[in-house]
Amino acid sequence: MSEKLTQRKAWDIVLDKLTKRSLWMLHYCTGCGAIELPPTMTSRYDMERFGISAMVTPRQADILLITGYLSVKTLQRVILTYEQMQAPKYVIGFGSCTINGGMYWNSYATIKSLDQYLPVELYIAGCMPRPEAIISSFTELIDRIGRGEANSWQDYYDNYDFYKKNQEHVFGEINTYVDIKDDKVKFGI
Amino acid sequence: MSTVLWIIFYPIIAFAIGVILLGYGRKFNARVQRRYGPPIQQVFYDILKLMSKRTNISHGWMHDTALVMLLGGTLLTLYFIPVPGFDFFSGYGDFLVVMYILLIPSLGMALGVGETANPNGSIGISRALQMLAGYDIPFALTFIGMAILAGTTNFSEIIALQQAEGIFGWGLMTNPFLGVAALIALHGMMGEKPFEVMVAPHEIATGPMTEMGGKYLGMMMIQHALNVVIELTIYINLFLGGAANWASYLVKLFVLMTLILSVNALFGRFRVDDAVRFMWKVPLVLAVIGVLIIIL
Amino acid sequence: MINEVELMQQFQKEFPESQARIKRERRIEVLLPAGRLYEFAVRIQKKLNFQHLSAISCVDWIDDGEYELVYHFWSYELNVLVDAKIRIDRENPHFETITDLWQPAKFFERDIHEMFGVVFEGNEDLERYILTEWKGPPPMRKDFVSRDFAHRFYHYKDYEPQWLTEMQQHSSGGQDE
Amino acid sequence: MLTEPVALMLLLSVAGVVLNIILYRLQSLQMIVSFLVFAAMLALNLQLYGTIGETLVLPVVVFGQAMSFAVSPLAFYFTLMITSITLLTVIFSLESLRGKACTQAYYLWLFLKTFGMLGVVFAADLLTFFLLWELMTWGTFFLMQQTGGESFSPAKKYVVYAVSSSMLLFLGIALIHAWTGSFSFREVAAAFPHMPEGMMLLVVLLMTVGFAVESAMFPLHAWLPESYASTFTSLTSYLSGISTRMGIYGLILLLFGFVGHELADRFQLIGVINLRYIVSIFGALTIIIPTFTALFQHDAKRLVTWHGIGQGGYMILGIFSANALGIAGGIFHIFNYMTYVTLILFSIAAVEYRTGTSNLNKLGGLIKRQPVAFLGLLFGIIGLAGIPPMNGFVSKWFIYKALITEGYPFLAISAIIGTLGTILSVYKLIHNIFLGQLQPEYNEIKEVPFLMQLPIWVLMLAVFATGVFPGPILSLIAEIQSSFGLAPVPYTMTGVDPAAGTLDMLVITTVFIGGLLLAWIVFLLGHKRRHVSQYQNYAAGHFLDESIPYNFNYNFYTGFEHIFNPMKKKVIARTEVAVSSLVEAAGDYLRRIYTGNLATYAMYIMAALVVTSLFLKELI
Repeated sequence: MSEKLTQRKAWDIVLDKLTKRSLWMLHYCTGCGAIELPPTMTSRYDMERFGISAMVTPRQADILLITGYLSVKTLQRVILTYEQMQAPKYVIGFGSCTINGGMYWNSYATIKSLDQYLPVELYIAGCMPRPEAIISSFTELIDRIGRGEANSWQDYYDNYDFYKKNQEHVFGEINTYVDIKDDKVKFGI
Repeated sequence: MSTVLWIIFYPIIAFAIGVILLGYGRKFNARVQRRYGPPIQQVFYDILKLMSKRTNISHGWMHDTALVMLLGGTLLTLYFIPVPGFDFFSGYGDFLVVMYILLIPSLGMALGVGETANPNGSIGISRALQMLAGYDIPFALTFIGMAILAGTTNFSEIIALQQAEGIFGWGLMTNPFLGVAALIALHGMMGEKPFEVMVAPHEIATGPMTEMGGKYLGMMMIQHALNVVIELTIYINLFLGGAANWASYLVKLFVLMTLILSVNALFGRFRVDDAVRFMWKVPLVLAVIGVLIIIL
Repeated sequence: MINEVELMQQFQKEFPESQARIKRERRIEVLLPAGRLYEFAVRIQKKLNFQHLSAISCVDWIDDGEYELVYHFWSYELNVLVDAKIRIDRENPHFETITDLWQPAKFFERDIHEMFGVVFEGNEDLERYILTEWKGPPPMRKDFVSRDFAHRFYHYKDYEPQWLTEMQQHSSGGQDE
Repeated sequence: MLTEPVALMLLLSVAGVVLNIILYRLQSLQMIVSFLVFAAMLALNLQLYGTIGETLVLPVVVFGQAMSFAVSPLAFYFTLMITSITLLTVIFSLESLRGKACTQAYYLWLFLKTFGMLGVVFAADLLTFFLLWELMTWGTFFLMQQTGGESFSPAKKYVVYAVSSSMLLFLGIALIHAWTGSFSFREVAAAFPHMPEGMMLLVVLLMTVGFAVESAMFPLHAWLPESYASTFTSLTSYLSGISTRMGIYGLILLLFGFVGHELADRFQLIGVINLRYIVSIFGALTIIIPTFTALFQHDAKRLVTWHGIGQGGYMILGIFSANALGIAGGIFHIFNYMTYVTLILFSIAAVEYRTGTSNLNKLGGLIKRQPVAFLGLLFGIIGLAGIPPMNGFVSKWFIYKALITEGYPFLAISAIIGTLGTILSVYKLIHNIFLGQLQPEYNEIKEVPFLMQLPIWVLMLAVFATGVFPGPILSLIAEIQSSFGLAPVPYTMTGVDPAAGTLDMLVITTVFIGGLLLAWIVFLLGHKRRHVSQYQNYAAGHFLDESIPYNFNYNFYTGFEHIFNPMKKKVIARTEVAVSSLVEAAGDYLRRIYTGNLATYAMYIMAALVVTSLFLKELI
């Protein structure tokens, strides 16, 4: 993750303290971890206490939760969805499959570590981590945003070539109609 | 001078009330589902986060102007509805005007969502307009009934008439048929379940909001907060005898909101044509009976 | 209602060069020479009314240098499963299609083509549909070792020791309580 | 006598017809000549402002009545609309018809139609009125069948309706002449109240049905959508803009000129229900049923022509409400309707000029290529739906206010149902044409040339200006009302004067603009935004590109399809078929009279002589 600390004005500090309380999550449940999310949302663990609720489309989401292994085919869709999200956006790798391949470590079709292709903010270890682990990761993310350190998304804009090279190495050229380099200039990130 | 102050600060007050009402709504839903639920000011956090998004995408100049038209139309409607202490503008436009300027935001949103070129959005808008045709007919009929009863279409005069006889002068008391019909129609207008056909996350990916991100969604949520206040105030002015002071106004707002939320928390979602059929059966029949009582 | 034994004898009679045996109740296994399969399939579908082709699977006998194609036929009336097994060459695997008899065969053959590389003449749509971005050899062949390929192709993180200890301190559970 | 504007205008339109016959083949010359003549007519028309009662009597004498023309405020109001809309249509078609097939006689029939309409409006006696009414219907017929082919059969259907309606009118006029002995409006109006009860009711019914056919009131509206939609779109806009409103002119003339409100109330059928209420019920049905049929149309032009019928209902409701506000609203709605429906149809014509089709299922995303046409359609549909700050809202507000103060809740609710139906169908119109994904085949189209944009800009300005400042038009209407002896509408420059009701369009518009500015500031509070291509869109993880049609156009209101399908029984189409088959059977039966041998003919003559001799005494 890039350690570049943006120089933060007073207003940004206050803003981070307030906006950390509202995070909307889009969980990309191709893997097996999605089954852990209903208990996190419902009455026993209730993640809505922290202002986190599930959203349907990438345009509205801040968190992209990759629950489980990603095959080469689904990685394309994940990257399309990630690029359609609005910055600041946070990728949370859920389960050991996203960390280093998990139980599919020797498979020819699944990707082994997610952060080669997307800037990952947080990992939740565990082969299907329990809701307590998910809630603790959310609180960790909230604290990071509060401190203004959760800026892994800038890394995608800064060294996009590294990510692009890895992506093309795995599945060749795709056209998501999103021009990251041009966005970086236009939005001044 | 006080009107100028009202003109400047009234939208902010109405926005604050709307945000608290929506936050209260989410807390209410959570508690019905035996969850702890988000803090009351959660909606404020959401809007702030949306407005402070670093990157925003738009699908064309109409997408932006439509959002401005959406919020502008709602602010226009806000000024034309009398509230205790501020009914300066209702001298220039009666509730017929209000009924029509209520359509500007929905037309604005419809144009903006159409511009985003996403079929989910277009399906959402087509459902929203069908639902509009559904609930607006009984709602308008209750308006007309009240206007014929009061002999005028000016809001402040209708309120004055109702407040003259105290509790029993309320629209709801004098003709319960119109009151109940308007309540059901109001429920449809607020887009609460079972009439929440427009924003159907499971079926059409939050309908119109599919392609709205960042500050666009923020503006839509600001408009939604203001819209809740507007719709409840219209009902209060016509059927709960307006409000003499702000305390009774806020109490009426919360009681009405709780009534609607309690129904919302328990129901699933109707299909579009079933919702419209329901709206043209139960509230329309009640409204027709109410109007017949008034004319004959 | 004929039972499995009579069925097996019928196969034995009509296809003398095949060995038919009953694996267990309601399961018959027939070993056929490759050329006679289509004839067998027509016979079993039209005369014995086995309407259901539940699957075509392929077994890679790397030592014999052959692929074994197993056709699983099922009959609703007789409630019997017949496995017709044939052997084809492994280096240049070719076989005829049976999509004209059963529609689902189109996908079974397409799948075997993708995973094992068997070319079915007559099946016009053998295009890849699972591993759309795969450039390598058919992956289910035994001579393709997935682990070596994965290590060559993908990037792995190596576990740094202090990363593990840092996780333990941070996580609330774990041994140190 | 021939130098008065009225005579000059009639003379010019006849000259236009003659000139166009001479220049039959030379299209460009025809264009220039027609443009100049129509511009001159508009200039002449403007001179007419304020002059009343000036009559022009032509030496032609028929039945002892010279063909006379007069100017009245109502006449000025209608001719202003006729000449302005014709000029705009000609300007529009200068460009849109360049090089199109079968347009040689386009301007010829346009002049014939204008001559007919001006004559009808300026007529000062029933005879000229009827003669020029006939000429007008023939002008409409020729305009309708311009494109030949499939546009001929609806035009034929129009002729059947129009001829039957003029026969009814003629019968009415004959009865009036039989009673009052003269045709001129003044004597007829004076003698009308003394007419015996039964005869007056018959005359009124005949003439109301006659005019109802022309103004496409509910049961007699079936001819309009097909015939208007199948000709050139610029002509559709001309016809639906002004041609249908001649029927309304007739109704106004009949109701206020001859019958007057008190008489209309005297026809008490069942105690409460009087003639006015029945016609209003038909007006209400005219609003609801066509608007909801418009909802399911797949062709833009048919959708708008169906709305033409619906909006006619508002005018009828307004005129037949015995309330100053309502009448003013009805008459004002004629002007408003003309402005925004021609605006909508010109925008559709602009789209059709570039894409070649107006089928709603095939278009989409054209806002990226034709923004001016989009703005025109947007202003038009806001007017058509009657949403402030456009002018459609003001006249609708008048009509609602009148219906509520008069205590007709169900008429008011039918008008609101009509508005809701309009909102749904106009959104479908603008969404299917301009919003959504741009189809690859329309990638290269450009904006329409300036000459076609000019009418769109002019009409947009008119729709917005008369919406915010309805004063001038309302002053014209107040003149009309006082000329018929009715209470004039209490208007102010920007709305209604506070005593009669609370409406001030200027305040509403300024607050709206203020709200827009505030919303724009909130919009700027957020960070920068970027325009993105239409293929960067949420499709549940799917990759979008040109080859994927990603539009929701077909069957736009599925919910309503389920509700309304059982109700669509095509009752009117079936009655038409029944009537036409009846006529054929009767014709076939009568044909047998001509048996061909002389003996039967001699016998027929003898029988006729005997019958006439029996009744000879009574006839003399």
